[in-house]
Amino acid sequence: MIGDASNLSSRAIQLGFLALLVGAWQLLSSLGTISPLLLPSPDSVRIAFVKLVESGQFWSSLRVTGSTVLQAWAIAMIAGSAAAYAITRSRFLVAVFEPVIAGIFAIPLTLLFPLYILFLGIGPSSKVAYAATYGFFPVALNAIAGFSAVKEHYLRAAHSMGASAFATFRHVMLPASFPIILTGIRISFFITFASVLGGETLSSVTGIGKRIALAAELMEPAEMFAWIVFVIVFSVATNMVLSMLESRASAQ
Amino acid sequence: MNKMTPAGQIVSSQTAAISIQNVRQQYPGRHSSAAVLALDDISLDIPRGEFVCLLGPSGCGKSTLLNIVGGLIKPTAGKVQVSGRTIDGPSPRDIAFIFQESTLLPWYTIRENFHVSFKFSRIARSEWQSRTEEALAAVGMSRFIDHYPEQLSVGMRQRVNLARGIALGTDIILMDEPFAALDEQTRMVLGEDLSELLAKTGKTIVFVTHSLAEAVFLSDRVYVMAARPGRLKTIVEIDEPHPRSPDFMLTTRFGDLRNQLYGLLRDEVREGLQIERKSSAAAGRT
Amino acid sequence: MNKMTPAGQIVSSQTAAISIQNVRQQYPGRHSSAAVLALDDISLDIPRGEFVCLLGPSGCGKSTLLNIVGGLIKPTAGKVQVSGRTIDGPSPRDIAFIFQESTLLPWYTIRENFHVSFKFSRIARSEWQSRTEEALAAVGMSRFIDHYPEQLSVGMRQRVNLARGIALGTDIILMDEPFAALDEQTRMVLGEDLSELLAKTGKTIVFVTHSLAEAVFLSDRVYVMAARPGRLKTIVEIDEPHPRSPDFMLTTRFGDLRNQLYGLLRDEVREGLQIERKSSAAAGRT
Amino acid sequence: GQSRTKLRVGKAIAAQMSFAGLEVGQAAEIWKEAGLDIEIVSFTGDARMQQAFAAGSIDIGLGSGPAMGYASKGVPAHAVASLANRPDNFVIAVGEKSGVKTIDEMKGKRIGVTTLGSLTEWLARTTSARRGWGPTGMEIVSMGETRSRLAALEAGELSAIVTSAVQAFQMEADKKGRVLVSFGADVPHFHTNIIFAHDDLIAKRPDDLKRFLSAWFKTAKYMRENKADSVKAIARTMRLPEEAISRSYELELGSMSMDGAFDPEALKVIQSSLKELGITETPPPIEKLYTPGFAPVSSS
Amino acid sequence: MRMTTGARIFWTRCAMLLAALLCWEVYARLWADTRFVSPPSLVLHAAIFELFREPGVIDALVTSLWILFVAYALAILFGVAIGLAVGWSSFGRKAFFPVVLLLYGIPQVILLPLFVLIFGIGPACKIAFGLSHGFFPIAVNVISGMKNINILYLRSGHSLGASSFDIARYIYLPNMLQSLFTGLRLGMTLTLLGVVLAELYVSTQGIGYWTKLYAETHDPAPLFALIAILALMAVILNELVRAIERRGLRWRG
Ligand SMILES: Nc1ncnc2c1ncn2[C@@H]1O[C@H](COP(=O)(O)OP(=O)(O)OP(=O)(O)O)[C@@H](O)[C@H]1O
Ligand SMILES: Nc1ncnc2c1ncn2[C@@H]1O[C@H](COP(=O)(O)OP(=O)(O)OP(=O)(O)O)[C@@H](O)[C@H]1O
Ligand SMILES: [Mg+2]
Ligand SMILES: [Mg+2]
Repeated sequence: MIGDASNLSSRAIQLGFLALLVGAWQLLSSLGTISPLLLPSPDSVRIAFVKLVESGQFWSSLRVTGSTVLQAWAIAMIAGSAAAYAITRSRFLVAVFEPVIAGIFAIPLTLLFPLYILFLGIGPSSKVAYAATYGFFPVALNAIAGFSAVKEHYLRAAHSMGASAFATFRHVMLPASFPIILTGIRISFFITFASVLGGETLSSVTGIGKRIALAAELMEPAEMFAWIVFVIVFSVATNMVLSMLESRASAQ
Repeated sequence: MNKMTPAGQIVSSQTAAISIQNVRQQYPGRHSSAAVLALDDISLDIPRGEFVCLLGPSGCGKSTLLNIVGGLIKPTAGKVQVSGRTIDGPSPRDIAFIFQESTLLPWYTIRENFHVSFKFSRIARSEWQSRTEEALAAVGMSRFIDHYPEQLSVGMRQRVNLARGIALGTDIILMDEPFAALDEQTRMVLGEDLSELLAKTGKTIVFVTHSLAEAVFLSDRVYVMAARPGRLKTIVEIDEPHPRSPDFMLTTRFGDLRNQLYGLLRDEVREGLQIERKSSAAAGRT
Repeated sequence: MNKMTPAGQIVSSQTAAISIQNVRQQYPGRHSSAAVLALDDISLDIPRGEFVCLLGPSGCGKSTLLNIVGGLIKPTAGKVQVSGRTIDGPSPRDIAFIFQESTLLPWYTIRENFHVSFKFSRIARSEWQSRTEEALAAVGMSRFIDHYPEQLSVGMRQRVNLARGIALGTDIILMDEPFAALDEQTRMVLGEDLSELLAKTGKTIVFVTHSLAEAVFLSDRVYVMAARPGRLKTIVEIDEPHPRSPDFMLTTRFGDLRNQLYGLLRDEVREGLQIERKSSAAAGRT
Repeated sequence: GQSRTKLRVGKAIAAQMSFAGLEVGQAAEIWKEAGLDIEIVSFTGDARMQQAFAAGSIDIGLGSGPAMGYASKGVPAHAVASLANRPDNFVIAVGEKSGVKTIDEMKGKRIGVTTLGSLTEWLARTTSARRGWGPTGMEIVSMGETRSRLAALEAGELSAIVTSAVQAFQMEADKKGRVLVSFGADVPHFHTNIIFAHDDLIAKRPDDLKRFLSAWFKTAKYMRENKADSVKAIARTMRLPEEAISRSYELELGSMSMDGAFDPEALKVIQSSLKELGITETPPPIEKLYTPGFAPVSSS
Repeated sequence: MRMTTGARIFWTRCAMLLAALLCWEVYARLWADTRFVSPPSLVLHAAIFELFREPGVIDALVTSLWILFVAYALAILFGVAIGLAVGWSSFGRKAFFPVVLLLYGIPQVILLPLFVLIFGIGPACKIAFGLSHGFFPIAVNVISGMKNINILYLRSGHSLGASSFDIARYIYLPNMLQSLFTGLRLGMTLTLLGVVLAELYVSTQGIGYWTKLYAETHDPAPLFALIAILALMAVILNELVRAIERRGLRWRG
């Protein structure tokens, strides 16, 4: 009952915000102070979007980019949490490695992108590797923070019951640090996605990033924004799935 | 079994379920001066099938000792043997541990908490459901099986915690003040249950409590501890067969034993508090 | 003051420090069927300057009631007045709240915990140091002023928690089982302190306990609660001036009062547990 | 001293030799003499620079010929003078590993260009078309900056790249590739590079624009006449060895316009190329491509 | 002599760094294509003899450093403030967290021209763009860090009459220190990334300009040196933040 009311009003707030955003956009572009080359009107974007959807040609780009993102993200998640798990086995390792990981992440990897091409070519694999590298760090750093914040108390109890390492991980460490790890996974998603798009922009033959770059280079802002709509829809959908998992995990 | 022994006695280790030998525990502080000597050279043997209580003033090291017996803390010195084997970590097949503070996992319901514990302890899945239900019924918590720990009162959580520990079905159960948050009546009922359990199954139970009556009513022996540093002061023997009926509490022997324990602890606690008050008042003045 | 009143009586609200009027509290469950009615239409007045105890079986809603009085939970129905003002949130200037579970912040030392509390309560900085030291000395914890809460035993934490609440110096103190983790001797010493404090300063103290002896020894009246749903059962009056000496405990009146309370609670608790056991055993069989 | 007129001048890409005239002019104090204070802003391609025009962030831009088409998309900037004509300074270079020996073997192979819609893409398409393979006879892949293109070449993903002569000579020096053809012969009439000006500048401050153009062509003349000093300045600007600059210097200066005059033939080629590149759907009329009246400039 | 833990950690890290550099040196000298990979020794050489001799580069680095600093400070300010505001109540989380995630989902690079339009091509644009990158990880981490709070601490704070600021400062912040600082670390790097991207997009004489120039040459040493210096700047800011964190986490012993 109470939950429903707050659910409704939070949905209302979200819709209101969306309306505000589009309204502001509409207002800005109808005022004419901003060149439509930089900010096309919502209507032109809508038309371009419909055209894209109707032509069906978005499908192959979406598939390439989607699968690249998902692969890179999966690698980032697995490698990141595995590394974090291994490191948080001892305080000493955390003290040694956490700053190292943070330090490596500080390197503007984007400037080293050509190396990925050199080793992996211009196909999706270079983008997967590049985006997975970027996506690894938020998962690892957040998981380290999450794992080391698990209350000693619960670990001790599990230990006293003879829990295996895996069972302890699955039933204690993971749920205890879940919000923080999930945050890492979320950030990782955004970074991975942005990196894939960036990588495709820099060099590739297909993908949404390529399409966006092409539209930008040909000065077709409406088409470019239409592609961005795909990006946003994809990321909102992914985040909704994550939120669902999250509320399932902390069902109450 | 040779009963009535002085402090620090050695029961033949054949019969001892738990044998604690010269255990010392020092907790490091931030500076070496702030280090706390929690236990100083404790030796005691707990015979198999007995119900023993640890009694002592707050902070004397009871939980520390229990943690060491459970293999959760490695003592600074000394060793512990359980059924003849030296302990070097938890031995979940032999020992169940009921912690002083609730260790129910907040992200699981009571039912799930039980199941996870059973999973941890490698208990066959087919038994999970029945064990959970029985254990909860025994502490009057069946209705709350699908609640989350945070939806329970503190005392209810403590009962669940207790039920879960017992449900593991180990031979030795270590309980750290399992009744602290319960009313006297509930304590009594649950205490009788424990007494019955002991009589029926021959389990070994080590029980920390602050209630003298409880100690007398439940245990075969009471280990009285002294503080600063924690050490064994005396052992008081309660020679009364299990299961015990509430009538035992009305006997003069019960009263005498309770008073004996009271006397053993009273001065120490009172002095400890008083001394500190005075010395700190003095320090405040300078 | 008109003493010796039936349950639910209304003391003239001029003199009442706390007036609880028709309070009901329902906790929502995941399904509406799992909702718990924790308190059902409770009304009672607590006169200024009195020491009152709340007594009742585990889970009967004592903490819930205290939380409502403290303004920390908004009741489903009914209202609470403190010094004549209707409560709509915490009133930290009038009321100090000592929680059942330690609320010491783990990231601060004991000293810092005190200071943060004082800061929250807007107590002048110049008093922080002396108040901290005095309060800790009173519970025998001076030595641990620079320790972190996790370096203390459970009982020690509870003493610090208690000391911190009292150090705030409010007129009303709500205490939720402040002695639960303490040994009987320490309880007694600290209880005498409270009794003295009351006599000297005329504070109003509401105290939840599970110990009948404690309730009789400390309070001017004992509110006995019944469970499922939580409601007020009786009020027992203890007509003995503060501060009380330990000798009070040796009088027959003390024993009688204690036994009266025991009788009031006994059947209810026992039945509650027993009924559930039977019904669940029956359910298990079907 | 007296206050100088500020102009923000964009370069479509940072490292191009003909654009380095801006720095040479600075080194030789030609801008200062003309009373101009120029701020150099570099971009990563024509499209980006045109966006900056749209955002009003720059007054003048040095870009490629095909970028003239953006004006018809609504970018408030127009070509005002030619900067370089015949694309003698652009080449197709093949990687050492590709095994390609002649241009004819390039049919159906992958060739790397900077960005789609850019000069380099157009050159690749034109070459293909001239060979009778149609505009897509080679598979064109956009690769952004030089390092990416070189990396793809090295990884064997590309057979060849379209690049500047300077870069190609450097590749030869590194023994990593060699020049296959230069575009000069294929496209005799062309405006490789163009000077653009923001419409506001054209309309409101034509005198400032004229002053800039005249100083630019003075610089061009200076570059032609003072090879040694110019090479030094360019090498410093582009961080390349002086030998590499020196080697392509004649080529580059040969294509540089000395007066900015538009060539009707070249305009026609560009006009038709816009559609091929996909920049516009229908070729805009030639008059819309540029703003007359500023070039030719006599560099006295 | 027995080393303290601190010393052991330090030397282990040094040893690892040294080993990594050594491997890289060997690889770069024996197998790598020198147009893409430079051995660290040459990078060091380039840093000392090329970069630091070039006043333009030093100016650009100094400018970038303070741009980074300002952008990062703003990212922390906004990230923590908005994170606290959104995470304060479960309703706030439910209503506004999806909004934050929606905004995070918009690829910022694509909006760069709008940033240029609004903020011009000067430092303001780079600060804003860096901020837009650094803000989100901080805010998101703050929001999730607040979720892990023990309600009792909040109740206790309220019962003592703590102000909202008090609650944020003495209860929420210390409780979520670890996830907050993880957010700050991620935010640091992403702020730097934002600044670099903005610099690459439009560069006057900043690091973006130099990066592009060095990228076009066939000798990666100065480019690597530049990247290393950028990373070093980020690491130093990071470690500054870590010093604060360590103070805050003393209680974990
Ligand atoms: N947050 C909550 N959500 C749902 N139910 C709750 C919540 N807190 C308490 N309850 C329920 O309310 C009832 C009363 O709880 P309360 O904590 O007030 O009991 P209590 O009298 O303090 O018990 P104890 O002596 O064990 O501390 C219990 O049945 C409990 O399950
Ligand atoms: N993790 C720790 N770090 C430092 N000192 C500790 C730690 N745990 C306990 N101590 C110290 O050891 C002593 C004994 O603590 P312990 O918890 O064993 O007492 P206890 O007898 O169980 O007390 P209580 O009855 O209050 O639970 C105390 O002085 C306490 O301060
Ligand atoms: Mg203890
Ligand atoms: Mg309670």
